[in-house]
Amino acid sequence: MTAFFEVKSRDGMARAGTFTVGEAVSQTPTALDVEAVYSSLAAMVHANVPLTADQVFVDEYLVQPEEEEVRIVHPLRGEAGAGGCALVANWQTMLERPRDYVATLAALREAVPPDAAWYAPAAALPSNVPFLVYTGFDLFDFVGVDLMTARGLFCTPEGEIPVAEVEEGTCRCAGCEAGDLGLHNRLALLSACATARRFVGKEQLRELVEMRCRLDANQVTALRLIDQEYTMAEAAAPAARPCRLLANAGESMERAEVKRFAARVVERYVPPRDDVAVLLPCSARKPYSTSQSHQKFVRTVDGRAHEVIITSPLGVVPRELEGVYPAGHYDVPVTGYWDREECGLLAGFLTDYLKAHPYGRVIAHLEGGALEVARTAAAACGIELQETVVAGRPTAPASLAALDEALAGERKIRSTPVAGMLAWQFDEQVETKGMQVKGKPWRRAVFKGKTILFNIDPETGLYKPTFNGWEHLHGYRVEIDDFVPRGDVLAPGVTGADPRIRAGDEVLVVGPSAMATGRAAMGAAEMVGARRGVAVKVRKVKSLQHES
Amino acid sequence: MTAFFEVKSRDGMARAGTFTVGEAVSQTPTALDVEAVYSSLAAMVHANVPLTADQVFVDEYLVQPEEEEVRIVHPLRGEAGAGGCALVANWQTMLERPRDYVATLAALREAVPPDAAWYAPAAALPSNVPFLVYTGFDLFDFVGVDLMTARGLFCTPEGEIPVAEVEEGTCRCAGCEAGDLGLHNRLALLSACATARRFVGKEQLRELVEMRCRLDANQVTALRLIDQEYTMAEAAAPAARPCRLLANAGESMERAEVKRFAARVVERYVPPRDDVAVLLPCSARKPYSTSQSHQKFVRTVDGRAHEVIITSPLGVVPRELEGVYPAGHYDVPVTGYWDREECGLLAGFLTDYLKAHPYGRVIAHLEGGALEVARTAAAACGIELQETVVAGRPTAPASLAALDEALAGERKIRSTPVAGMLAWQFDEQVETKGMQVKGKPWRRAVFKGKTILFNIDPETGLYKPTFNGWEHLHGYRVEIDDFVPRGDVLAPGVTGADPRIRAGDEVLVVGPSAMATGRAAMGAAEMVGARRGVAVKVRKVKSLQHES
Amino acid sequence: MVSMEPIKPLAAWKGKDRYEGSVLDSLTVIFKSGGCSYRRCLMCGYRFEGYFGASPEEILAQMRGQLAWVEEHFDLASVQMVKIFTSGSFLDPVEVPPAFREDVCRAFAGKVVVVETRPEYVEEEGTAAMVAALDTGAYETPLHIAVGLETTDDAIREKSIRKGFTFADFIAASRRAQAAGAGVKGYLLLKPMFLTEKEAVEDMKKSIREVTPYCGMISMNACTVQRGTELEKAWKERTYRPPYLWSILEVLADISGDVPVFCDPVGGGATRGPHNCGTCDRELVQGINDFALTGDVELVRALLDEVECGCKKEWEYVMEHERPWCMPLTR
Amino acid sequence: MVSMEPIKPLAAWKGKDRYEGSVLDSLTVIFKSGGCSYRRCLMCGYRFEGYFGASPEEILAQMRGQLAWVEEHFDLASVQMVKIFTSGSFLDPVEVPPAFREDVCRAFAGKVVVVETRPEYVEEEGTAAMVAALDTGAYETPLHIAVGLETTDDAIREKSIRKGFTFADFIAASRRAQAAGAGVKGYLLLKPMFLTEKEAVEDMKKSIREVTPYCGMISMNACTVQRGTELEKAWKERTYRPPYLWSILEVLADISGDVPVFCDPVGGGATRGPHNCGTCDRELVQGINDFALTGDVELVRALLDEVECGCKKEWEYVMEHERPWCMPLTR
Repeated sequence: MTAFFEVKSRDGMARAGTFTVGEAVSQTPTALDVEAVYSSLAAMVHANVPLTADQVFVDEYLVQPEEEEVRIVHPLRGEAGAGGCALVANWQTMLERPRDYVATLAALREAVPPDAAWYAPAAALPSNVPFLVYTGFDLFDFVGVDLMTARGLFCTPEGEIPVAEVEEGTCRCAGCEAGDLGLHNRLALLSACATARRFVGKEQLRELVEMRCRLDANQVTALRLIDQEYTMAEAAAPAARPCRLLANAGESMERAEVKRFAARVVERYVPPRDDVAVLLPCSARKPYSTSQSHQKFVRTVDGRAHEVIITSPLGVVPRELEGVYPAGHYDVPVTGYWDREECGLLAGFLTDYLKAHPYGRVIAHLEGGALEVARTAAAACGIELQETVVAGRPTAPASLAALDEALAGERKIRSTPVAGMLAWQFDEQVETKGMQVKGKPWRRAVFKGKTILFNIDPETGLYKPTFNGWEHLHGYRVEIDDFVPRGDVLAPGVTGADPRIRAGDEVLVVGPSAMATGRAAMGAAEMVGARRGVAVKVRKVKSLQHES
Repeated sequence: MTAFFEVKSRDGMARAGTFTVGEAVSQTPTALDVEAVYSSLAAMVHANVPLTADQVFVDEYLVQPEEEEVRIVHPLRGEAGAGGCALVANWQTMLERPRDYVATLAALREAVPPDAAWYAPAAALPSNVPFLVYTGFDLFDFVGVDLMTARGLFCTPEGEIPVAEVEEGTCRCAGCEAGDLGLHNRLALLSACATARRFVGKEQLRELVEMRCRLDANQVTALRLIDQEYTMAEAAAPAARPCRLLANAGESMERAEVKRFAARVVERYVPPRDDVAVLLPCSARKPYSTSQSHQKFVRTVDGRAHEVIITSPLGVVPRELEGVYPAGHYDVPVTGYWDREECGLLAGFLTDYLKAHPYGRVIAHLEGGALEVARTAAAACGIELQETVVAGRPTAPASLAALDEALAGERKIRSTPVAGMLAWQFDEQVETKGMQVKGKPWRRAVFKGKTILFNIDPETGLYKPTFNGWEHLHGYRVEIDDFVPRGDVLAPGVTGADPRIRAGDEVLVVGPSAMATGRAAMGAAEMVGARRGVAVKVRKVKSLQHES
Repeated sequence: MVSMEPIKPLAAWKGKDRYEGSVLDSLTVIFKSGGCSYRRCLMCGYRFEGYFGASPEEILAQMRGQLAWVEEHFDLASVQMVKIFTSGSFLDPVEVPPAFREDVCRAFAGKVVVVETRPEYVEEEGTAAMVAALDTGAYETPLHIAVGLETTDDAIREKSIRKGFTFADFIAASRRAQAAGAGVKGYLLLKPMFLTEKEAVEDMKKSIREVTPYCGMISMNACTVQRGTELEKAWKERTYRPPYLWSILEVLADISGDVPVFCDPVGGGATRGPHNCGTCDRELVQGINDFALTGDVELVRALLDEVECGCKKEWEYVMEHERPWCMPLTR
Repeated sequence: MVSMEPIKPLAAWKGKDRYEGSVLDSLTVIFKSGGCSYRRCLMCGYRFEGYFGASPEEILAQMRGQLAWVEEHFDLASVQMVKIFTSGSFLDPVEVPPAFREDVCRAFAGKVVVVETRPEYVEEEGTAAMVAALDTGAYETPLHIAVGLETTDDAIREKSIRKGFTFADFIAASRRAQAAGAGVKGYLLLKPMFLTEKEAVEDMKKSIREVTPYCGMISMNACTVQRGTELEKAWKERTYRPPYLWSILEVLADISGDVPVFCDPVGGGATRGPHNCGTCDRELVQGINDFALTGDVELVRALLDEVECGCKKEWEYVMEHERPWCMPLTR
């Protein structure tokens, strides 16, 4: 049967999409009877090739099913057909081997084109399907749950339990109502898939997985190892999310977005002044400057120092970046205690920052864990820290007075956030003289004179360059063939892309016949490698066609 | 209506039991229509007393429903009737205030007798009920979910979502099949209660909560704060569990059982020799000495040093204690990385240990995080560490040879684990000369001559004293009235208990007419305070009755 | 005599008020006074406003200055009604020097004047003097004494408001005022602390019925959360939720009889004021304001019956299921 | 001549074997030899056993010492059958010096002797000499040549075992042996690597059918995971699961025809050997052992049909649904 897969949205490595078989459209990720879709799979005999097989064995023995729409892929042999299904054979053997799971996944992501539906056979259970989805799988089958049925095990999101241990009334699904364990198990899997889809849709699958992994040491290990594979994780992490980043687990500190933010603050961003910095505590309210405490800080500092917020999990947030994702979009459980790992990571971020951006003076208007972090970083950098908080209360009048006094005589500089934001977002030092931020809170923009250069996305804080704005920037280009886009730019039309582009980034589409402003729907590698799907959501098109 | 509550089993602060109303027996924790049980509740008017009210207000305005079986309790006024229901009025107002939640809970646990069913009105949702159960609540109602129904919200374990965002097929419960959101929400709550019950039954509710808290910063915060309330948490933590301790989250390090194990190793335990200690790495297999690596270590050490295992999350496990819960019963995700908080806590444990038990020499046969921990602790104690692992591989022949060489000339001492175990378990230094461990792995016992003093529980590793064994011990007594127990000892018969007793501890029951060996079914405070329930599961009874 | 330099009062604004079937242009003035002598009410945000510790002469001078400011800033000729508040009781001679009453009567003679006070300060002689000073024949009852009874239920008034007087005190004061020729206006409070939504609504309905015989006008205030109050502490601790706008409609729709009931939903739609879900708040606040000028109960009933909003079911659920031992159910 | 000091062989044990309708007392000896010349089989645990690098004389002396040990430790008079293995091929002259064959024939003349070898070492002349040396008239066929064919499917044999010869090679060897008057015993391997449970069972059924014309005896070995093998690596990587005991029963129950099929479920019930769930393993292993002595297929069918265990449904599921691209489904 001919089946057709289309990615509709992304959340890190995870995708939501549709898998169409004839008339039937399934929302992915989902479980279905894949053998019914690709009947030639059932006809394969003596064709086993383990994921751990070597190149010689793979070359000799990896055979393909008759139907070309489905391809068996292997870390040593990618080949997935466009529109079809990449069958990662024997993936279920990886579930208890987290180190191999992650290493093999990384190899597969290099080898397998991004536009096929990734199918993990015999692997999915309600207890692991969020994790499988998190690692990029779109399709599952009922083999795992049916096997549990054969074993008399009752599937739940928390694991598989002997059906005898299940109290009546635990589940009131159609299967349980009918006393049909097999139906219960299949419905439980479909329900788990639906939950995963919902979280992919909200772009909060990471949060779901940080929850759902928790009863399985293998999932926890794999989650941690994936975070260590920063290149793979970062390439998939979007520029921004439409939701809060809930940093509710230790692992949240290791999210690619957190590390990327910290890396950009060190590597891309340049502070607007280098004479004096004030390190400030964060606030629950975001952006910080809307909080009562920060209004006091801003009034006290009064432009006489560069304001830099020390926060967990992001580390260092210069005032200019406080509105951009994820600086303006995270929540943490507040116990008042920063643990040693937290302090250690954050001190590392701050050390890197202070080494990359040396200031004449650094004032720590901090207390508690943040002060510890600042002291550790200052010691690592060999700089002297001036502390201005009295009795551990940064907003107390005595503390504010000490801060005011510490800043006596410093130069007042009123700078806009534009240069900092452009450096952070586009990796470029732009001459911003004459650029000004104006507009109501929900419709702010960067003007030069009367010309709008950058609209500021009120949700994400990202700058959205107009054609005029792009004239100040040189990167983040997507190159297309010789056509004028009507609507969005599709992946096949893309001939090249700045490798720094991530899903959600603002990009300038350039081709022989047209330019367009827009937002990347996929990362650079994917838009170059994919043969289908929207690459750039176009905002405005400018035709460059000459009269012929 | 007359309702009757009985606790059947415990898991930390959580309990599983039965709530009997007339003929109907409900397994708790559960949700039911509490107003239908206690009709006088609905008749209360103008009777609100917030949990934050002060003593004057409480004294003046706290009124009780007509039915005496249900009592409204308050942190400033306990009073719960035996067999009945302790209604913690307005508990739902605490859900978003984790600091007050924990402080109020601690106050309530001091004020409210343990034998009533704890009822949290209007609070339970599928997303928070595991946490409510974890904090000791037994009864819930449908007010919370019905309110969500009124709001058009669909309840899931991951939170409440607008019903419009719920894809068809997400849930196939009787409510969803009938298009009845209200029924779905109620069934979802009952199902969440059943899941919580199941984990209480397995004594793994902590693990469930470490999972299920994860999407709610308030639950995460409260969980962490409860762990900081060590006195409350430790009093409820059992001596041993029938399951593995899954240390899959950062919070697992903070479990009362982990801290208690570490505290006992420092405060109760005394090493069998003080000349030389070898610090060894842990193994995935438990007890460690059954692993291949430890068989090599044991052969190499050959009795020439005291073997002490450095492990996460427990810290320090002297060889003699390797079989006892939780040393022989924990699992962790293995990434090879010990984070700074882990290293910091463990180094603290080891520092305390080495200060309490100074050795002439300390050899660190360790690598990685464990070696870091040992170095930190050695530095804190001002002792010199001799390191014997070559190239980071403790089981490599070169490493074993170095260890062997380091121990050359040390005295061989063959000591039994008995003294160490008795000190750890019963807080007592016992003269163990002549005591020997014998028997098959699944039926080992401590003999003196032909007399069995302690049977060793093959599941938990705890020592179970016989009457002969108790003659060597002075604590862990439960005092009873003047009767001869037939079957188990019930709480009303208990007149006193060693305050160190925890649920699951081995105890000696003593009274004017009888002695009995047995295992505590509840902690000391509860067996003294409760008016119902089994206090001690009796193994053997000895009547002391004189001929009259 | 001390200076008469104009001083801005705590607040002063013009508006419209329904009075005996027609709509009058009104002026509301909140004078800063010597401060409330009682100041124990749980929800009162003005407890610490006032020239505490000042001499009667100083207070008088300050208040005269405020009156001068009012005369300077408003065209009093266009005003038919004046509503006078202090942070306590206008008729408390310690709080408001009696000489100031005369100034006020002089300034506002010929208009309908409403002054607010606790009942213990209403005495017949002084009231009669004010009536006489105000009366130009323009209105049958030129003076109305407004008293914050809040509820006719003495137990609720004591527990939830800590008001310190009884309904009987109010009735007695009402009789004294009427004997002096003044009208009486009763202030009632919808949803003080410690009441469920339904208890609050029922208390209000009952209070309106019970107070009617003793009042010419009734003003229902929906409780709002003011800074620095006990109520604010409760609200922050999530043990208090202001009333739903639906509850205001429910009360107003229940009105029968001849005494006019007013309701100005101050802070309506804000989280600290009476509010619904945020979607329907504007429309309902507007309707309640319209009612204040028209007294059209049918309008209120139409809003209650016909406005469709998701939060109405929530309100209905809360009305039915909130209990003293599980409240508030919502925020 | 070198020393004849007795040396313990790799293993030697007594047992019972069914042979032509009756049960013989048998002796099994595994001699340490010069070592397998081929040693590429994926599941073989003996690949590195042997006196590698020793001279033929040394090998001969060592093996004679082992034979002396056997003669010293067993009452050979009570033994009717001797089964001889090396870590390779008994008939490989490099591995086992031909002179040792003569010693063996002398020692075991008058008994039924089975020697294992790869097919390329079976040649008619030498075999006939051994037959002659063993023959005392006690048994019609005193010598049986056992060959590890493993499967009749050349593709499976190459991919899954890497055995390095073909079914045709086996047939040819079989013909040579028979021409020399020896019997032929075929070893078949149930579930080598890379086969699903069902592929393995079907391959075994087919192999038994196909090999029958060329064998007097068939021995089915259920695959076990031996240390240091490629198979062990796969097993640890969870890409290999040994066969279910149910699968052994399934194959045995399918037997028809006259050639006796034996199966000794070595390691049965262990995770490294053929196993079920742990609950029913003992009973089934016992049944399979009983079958080896009785050849009673009905017994096997009864076990397969009548033993109730939770894992039978699992096995049935695995048989039906395991695929080359999702295997193994269980551990």
